[in-house]
Amino acid sequence: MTIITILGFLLIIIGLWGMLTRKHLFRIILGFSIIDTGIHLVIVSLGYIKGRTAPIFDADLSPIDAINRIVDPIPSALVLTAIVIGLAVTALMLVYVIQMHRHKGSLEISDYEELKW
Amino acid sequence: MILTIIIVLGILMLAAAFMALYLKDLLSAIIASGAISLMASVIYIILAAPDVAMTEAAIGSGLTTIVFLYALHLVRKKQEDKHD
Amino acid sequence: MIKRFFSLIFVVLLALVFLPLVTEIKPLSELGMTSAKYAEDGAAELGAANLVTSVVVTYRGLDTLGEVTVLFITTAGIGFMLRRKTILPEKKRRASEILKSGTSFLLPLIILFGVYIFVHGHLTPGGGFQGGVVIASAIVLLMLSDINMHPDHNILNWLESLSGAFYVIMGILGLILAGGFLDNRFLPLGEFGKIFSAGAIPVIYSLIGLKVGAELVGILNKLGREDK
Amino acid sequence: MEHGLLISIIYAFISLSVATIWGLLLGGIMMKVVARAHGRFGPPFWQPIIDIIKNNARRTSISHGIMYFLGPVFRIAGGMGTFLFIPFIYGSMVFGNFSFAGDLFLVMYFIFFGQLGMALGAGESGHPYSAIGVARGLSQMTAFELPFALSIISIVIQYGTLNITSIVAAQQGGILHWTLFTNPLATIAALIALQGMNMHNPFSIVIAPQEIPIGPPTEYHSNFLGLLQTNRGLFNIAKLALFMNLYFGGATNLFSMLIKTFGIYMITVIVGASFPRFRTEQSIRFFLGVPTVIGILAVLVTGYF
Amino acid sequence: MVNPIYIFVIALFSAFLLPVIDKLGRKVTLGVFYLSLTAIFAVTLLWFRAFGEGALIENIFTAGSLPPFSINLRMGTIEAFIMLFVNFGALLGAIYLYGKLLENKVYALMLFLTLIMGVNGLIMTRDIFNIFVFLEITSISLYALIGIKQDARSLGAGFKYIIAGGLASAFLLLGIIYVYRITGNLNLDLIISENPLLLSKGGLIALFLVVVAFLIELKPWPANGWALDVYEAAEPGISAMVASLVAAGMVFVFYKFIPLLPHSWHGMLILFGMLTFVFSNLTGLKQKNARRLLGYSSIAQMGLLMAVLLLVRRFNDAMDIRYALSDIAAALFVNHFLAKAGLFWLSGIINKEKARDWSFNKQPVLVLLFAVFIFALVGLPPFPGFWAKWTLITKLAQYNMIGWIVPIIIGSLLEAAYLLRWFGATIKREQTEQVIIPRYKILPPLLAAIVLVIIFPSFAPYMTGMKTMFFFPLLAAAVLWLLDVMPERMRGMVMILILAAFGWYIYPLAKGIVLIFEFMFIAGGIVISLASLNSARPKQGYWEFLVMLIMSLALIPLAKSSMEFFLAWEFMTVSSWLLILRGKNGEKPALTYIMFSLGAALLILTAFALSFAETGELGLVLLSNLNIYAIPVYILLALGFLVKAAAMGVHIWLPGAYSEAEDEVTPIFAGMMSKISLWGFILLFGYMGNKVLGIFELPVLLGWIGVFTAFFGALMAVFQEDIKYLLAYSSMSQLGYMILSVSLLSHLGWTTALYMSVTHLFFKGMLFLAVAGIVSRIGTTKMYEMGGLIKKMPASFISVLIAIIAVSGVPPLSGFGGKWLLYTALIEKGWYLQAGLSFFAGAIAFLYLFRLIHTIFLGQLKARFREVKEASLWYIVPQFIFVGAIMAISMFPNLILKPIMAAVETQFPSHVNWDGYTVITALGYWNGNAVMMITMGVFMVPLIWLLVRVNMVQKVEQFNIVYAAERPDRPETTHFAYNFFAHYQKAIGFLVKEQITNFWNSVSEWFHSLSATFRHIYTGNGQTYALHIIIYIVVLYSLLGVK
Repeated sequence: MTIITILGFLLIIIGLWGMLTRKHLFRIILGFSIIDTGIHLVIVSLGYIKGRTAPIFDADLSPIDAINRIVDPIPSALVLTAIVIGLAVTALMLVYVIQMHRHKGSLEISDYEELKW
Repeated sequence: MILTIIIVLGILMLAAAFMALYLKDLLSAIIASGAISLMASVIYIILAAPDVAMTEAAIGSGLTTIVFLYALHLVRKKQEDKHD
Repeated sequence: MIKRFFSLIFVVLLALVFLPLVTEIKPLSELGMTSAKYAEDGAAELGAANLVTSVVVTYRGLDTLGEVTVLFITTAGIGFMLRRKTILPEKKRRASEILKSGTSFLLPLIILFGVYIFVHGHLTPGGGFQGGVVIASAIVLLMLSDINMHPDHNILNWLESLSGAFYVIMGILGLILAGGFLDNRFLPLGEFGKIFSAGAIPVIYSLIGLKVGAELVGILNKLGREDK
Repeated sequence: MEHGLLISIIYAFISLSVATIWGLLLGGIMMKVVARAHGRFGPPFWQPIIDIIKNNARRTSISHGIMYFLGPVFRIAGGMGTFLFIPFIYGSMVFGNFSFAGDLFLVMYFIFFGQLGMALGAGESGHPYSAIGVARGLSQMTAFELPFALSIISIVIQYGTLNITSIVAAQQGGILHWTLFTNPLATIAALIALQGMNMHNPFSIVIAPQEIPIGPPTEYHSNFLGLLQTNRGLFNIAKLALFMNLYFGGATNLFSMLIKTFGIYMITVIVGASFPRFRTEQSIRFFLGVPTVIGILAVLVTGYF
Repeated sequence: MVNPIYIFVIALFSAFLLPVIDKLGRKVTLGVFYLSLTAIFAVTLLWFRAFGEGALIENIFTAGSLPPFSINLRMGTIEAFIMLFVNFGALLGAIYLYGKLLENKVYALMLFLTLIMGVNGLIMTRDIFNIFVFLEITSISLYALIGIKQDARSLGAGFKYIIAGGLASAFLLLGIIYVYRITGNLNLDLIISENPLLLSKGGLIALFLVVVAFLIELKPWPANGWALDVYEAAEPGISAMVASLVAAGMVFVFYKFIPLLPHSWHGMLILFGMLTFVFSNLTGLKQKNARRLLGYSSIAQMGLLMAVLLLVRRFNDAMDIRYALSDIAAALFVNHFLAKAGLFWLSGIINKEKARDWSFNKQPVLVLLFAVFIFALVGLPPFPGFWAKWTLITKLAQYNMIGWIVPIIIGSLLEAAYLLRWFGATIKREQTEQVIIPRYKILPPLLAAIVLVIIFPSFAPYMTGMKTMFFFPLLAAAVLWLLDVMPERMRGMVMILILAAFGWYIYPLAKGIVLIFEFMFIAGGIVISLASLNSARPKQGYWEFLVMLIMSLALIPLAKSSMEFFLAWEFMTVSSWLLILRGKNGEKPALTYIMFSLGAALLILTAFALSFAETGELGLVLLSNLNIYAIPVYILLALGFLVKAAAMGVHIWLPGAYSEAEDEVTPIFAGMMSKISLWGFILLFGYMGNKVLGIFELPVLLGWIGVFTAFFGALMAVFQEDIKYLLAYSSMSQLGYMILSVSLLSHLGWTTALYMSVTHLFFKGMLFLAVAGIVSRIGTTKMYEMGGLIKKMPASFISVLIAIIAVSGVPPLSGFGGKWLLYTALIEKGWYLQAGLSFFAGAIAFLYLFRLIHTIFLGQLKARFREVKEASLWYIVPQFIFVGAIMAISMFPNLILKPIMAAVETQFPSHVNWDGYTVITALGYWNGNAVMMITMGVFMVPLIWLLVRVNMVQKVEQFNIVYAAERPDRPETTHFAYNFFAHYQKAIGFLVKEQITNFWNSVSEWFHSLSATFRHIYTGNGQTYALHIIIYIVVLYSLLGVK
């Protein structure tokens, strides 16, 4: 349904806004994870067809008439990978923040500006 | 019926998103972001994508929050050593 | 201050960029070209009940291989970045009573549930990743409850490396014996809906489950140690 | 060359001696006129000849080096060469000189030959005044060469040839055919340039008789000075002959040559006598101002109308 | 053939097992690591060889089903070519990082392997989501690898990189999912075939998101602050990988998406690419940090490569895309790949933060490597970059996209500026401490340089079909470089032998005017380089550059095609620039020289490109039948040659270049190199004759420029205190005469030009050789410090005397011939005012010539030069060869006039006739022989007169002068030399008050300030960079007019 796609895009916008304006490093990473969740929502919502069930064959869903009874499996397959990649990136960013904090002792993005021009 | 659940969940998620960004205390901000993932996995159930729901629940709300908390712990630990 | 103002303007403009995506594209009415084919003869070809799993493991097997590599790199990266000599945390206050007894009761259940998920990956929703994460959360619960208990480092390593290596071997077997790299048909498809069906999918998925579980425990283990 | 080599050398020798004597006499007359202008009698008009004889009769002389020794040789060679390349008297065998070897440009550039030699010799002497004199002389020379070159160019455009004899031929037949009348602008520019060439008063800073002892030739004496003085006479006549041929219709016989050269020389002498002395930069600025404009006008007039 | 999947298998298999193998010790792990990298490289090599033998494109399927339903990889010629370099670079990078990999934990090895796998995957996969996964693998392993160097700067840079990378992949993911939603499948080839589906509103936006994600990964100009920080702060080995491997992967992925892009977008994307190229190079001007400078350069090259990939799409309507693409983009890619990786490795070895602290001129290996990489990047001849720029500009002109040539020229000039400035400064800086080079660290740059040099033959011949003769300069230089072990003088002899053999080789090829130029270059070159044999001190690189210069000069007149001309021209520019750089404080003049020369070279290149556009071939002879582009080509070529001839206005490089170069080299510059511009004009007028622009004819304009150059050159020479500056301005003024006479376009005019150029070679060669001799004895080039040397150095005096008589044009000697021909030609043509001004310039020439000879030889001898000896024979002999030549020409002018007149006859009908020795023209006549005889005669008479009484002459020593009866004590007070023409300065000194130099300085100042303003957009804050990315996306979206 499009309502969920809209919800997804709103989450992306909020995450982006948080990432662009909040100074604290943790908040930036939180913004990132919100963007990721938003994107995953959009992806899955695009695969959904009204009034259809999950693409898993069992007793009452035989493979023969599956074509007009199941939801699109590919988006959920892609999202699986996307979620784990999202986790990977978030974990790495957190480690970077830990190391930066260990070296510079500050958690403000504006303190890491010695590389410029 | 489903539509009302979705709308309610949607509003909750947006609220949680704002809380995650603007709450003073970091710990509760992280919890808020975990909540967003939880509600998102409920929506995935509605969208007939059980695999994704499980993954989102496990990784999104579970693991990401744990990693965040550990990171917070490590950073807090360092700050206390410095102050005292 | 003006940076905040600029951010506001351009985030709104970006939203406008996304607007047509939402308005122009109507919700899906029937399956696309590829998913229609998957729906028709996905089950027949690969014999897996869970269509998503068959897509994830075989049809788009290279993605999942990439996916596992991503997780593998993250563990390596975190281990690499936090490579300071870390000391074991000194005795802090012992875990609360409830946690300890709860863990002793819940632990086997969670592990059993995790194993169930990735063994039945091709039949019921869930699979390697979800199963691995559940097992990892079980181990974390154990670590929290019993502070001085730490998963032995090289068991994790061996587990991780071997499962990764076997996964690649599975791929090569698919290439040599069956149609292409990561093809699951080099093992008999077995009876549809049963545990030993869908060729190599369950084997691959359990290998992934073990690997993901080991990796996530590794990540949490490295994060958990305080450094000097 | 119609007649043999030996004969032409003898002829050249004759015309050279005539020119030198006449040049020296002109120098003496000039000294007489200036003296009269200053209200005194001045030396006899053959005084330059006496000087030369006196200088050459000296028993001792010193030399600062080879170039110093060769300076006067260059100088007199320049004078003689310039003279020999100009047909002295139109139509006469004896005074035809060697004008077959080169045309107007050769003569113009041969003037530099003498200047260069003199400069080198003076430089070798090591005397600072001679070097300063040379610097002044060369600067002035470049300045007055510009109007002179422009007038020469306008004449070449007018007569369409560089051959001096044909230019003189074109001016025969009455006074009105002289370049003075057919191309007055060029003649005026040339005459102003002549004032600089002869280093008469407004532009006499180079030798600067009163100020420092006689500019470049400061260190010269005895027979070196003798050579220089003979050259002053000869070189003077060479220039006058050139001007006579180009602007005043050349000379068909010896007598008209004497009158014309005397007349031209007297213009510069009279102008010189009544002027104070310019500093070098003033003279440079002067030459690059009005005379050059006249020269350019002359070229434009003859060239494009 | 080996299935390319094994690349992934090897990489992953060893990556997974490395932690376990590490238990057996790090040496074993490293063994496995290098083994797997070599295996990957071997697989790619096999494939490349197969494609070499004509194998067809291979599609590799996975998961046993056909593409849309499974992921497929493709292995084509282009993929194999790029993967060959990626894996070769990976192997070298791994060797370079050996030290780091040894001491760090095993994770670094695994990360490196996955990085390589990611890049290979990016290149091969045809599935869009798979591209996203491999992109993530590459980026995440890079994020981690940047963490090798644990300090605040590299962590900050890494974090900014993750933010930007994360944003880019977020947009990519969104784009991919919407492309899938619209086209129904994820396979790139199928999507390309069903393109119309994407043209709907939503489809375009989805495509836009995907493309903009790749653009951000390609580090576009305004939004690439994060990339610069990574290049600056990360470990050099890793930055090398980022700059070469990862960039290669990203560019190729962008190339894969180009067929999808609607044509309306191409223009805008090319513009953005060009903007990145120009502005990154512009900001590079102000860079102090070495690696950040390299970062700017690699971003610029990526921008150019992206623009070229799009431009090349438009070329292909006429030609097979393979040909068009393969030589431009491939050459640019290879050039950038190897050079940039090499430079980053070098920066790792030298390990100095500031570009100013780089100094290693005592270590030839490092110097050579640095030179190879910088020259490749700047696009100088023997390297692929040169061919790429040449083909690119010619193709651009051919498809009349002339507008795009301008940014390419500006960008490459800016890049040349800061790279060559850096090179010059590094080479000239005295080396203080030895740079320790670990064995494994020097190997990768060495291999990269070797491949860079070897690879060019594979591009050159089949593209241009040139005669191999045009590579002789390089060959000769290499031969001489190899003979480094021989003593200096021996190498000098060998060089002269090579020159003679080369001269003999090209003799049959040259006819008419070309023969005269060949005579000047080869004969002049041999005689002048005799003087360089004087000292036995080792001269690093001297002979190589000298032989390269002379041979390239000799080759230019022989060039038949514009390609050959331009190649020889560039060889000449490079070798002359290097010779200037060798001068004691030659750094600054060398930079001005190279900037002007490269500017001129690019003007000429554009002109040839336009002519190629109209005629379709490269032949020089076709210049004559141009009509559409006739005027622009004419003007561009004329401008290029004017800059080379140091005409008024573009002359500021000349004095510095001639005087700072070594004394033995300046005669070659003044005597021969300046004549090449004369040959250019002869070529130009010969083929294109007279062109009219608006109201005035171009040759007349050139004539005026020539006259003004002559006049101002002479005027500036008068006020110089340094001999070499004086002679430099003098040769500039002489060249002005030649330009004037060649632009007369008449038989007499050209004869004058050629006559003057030959005689100018003789006397200018003599003058500079004499000066070299004097300076080698005296040590200073300041004229007022000398004086009275006639007594000590008589031979030099004689040759200088003969020279100044010849230069000033005083009759007996050959100079007068030149002046006479000039004036007759000018007046015949009707250029009267030019004649007047050139006469005035000739007179001024007299001033500085006398000043030269007076201040050095005449006047008072200084005390410290009392026991100075005559200049060494090596200097005197060539001078007296020239003296002999001048005397011969003065005695028998038709020795040289006849051949010149015959040669010029081919171009213009001659109406000059001969009568024995007299040259008779319509205007006047001149009999050189007779003039000489008469002058000799006239000179002998007074000489005999003086010699008769010579015994009475008594020689006196120095201070015996008429000095108001006192004895001057010190020579300094009585030697009048300083500010010799003070009054001249007061009179018309205002004419030469440095206006032109100030103008050019303000131009360079303007560029620097512009660069300073533009670099301030990189504030260093990670969030601002993220904002820049969002702004970039929104702006690109609106500009592309995605409807």
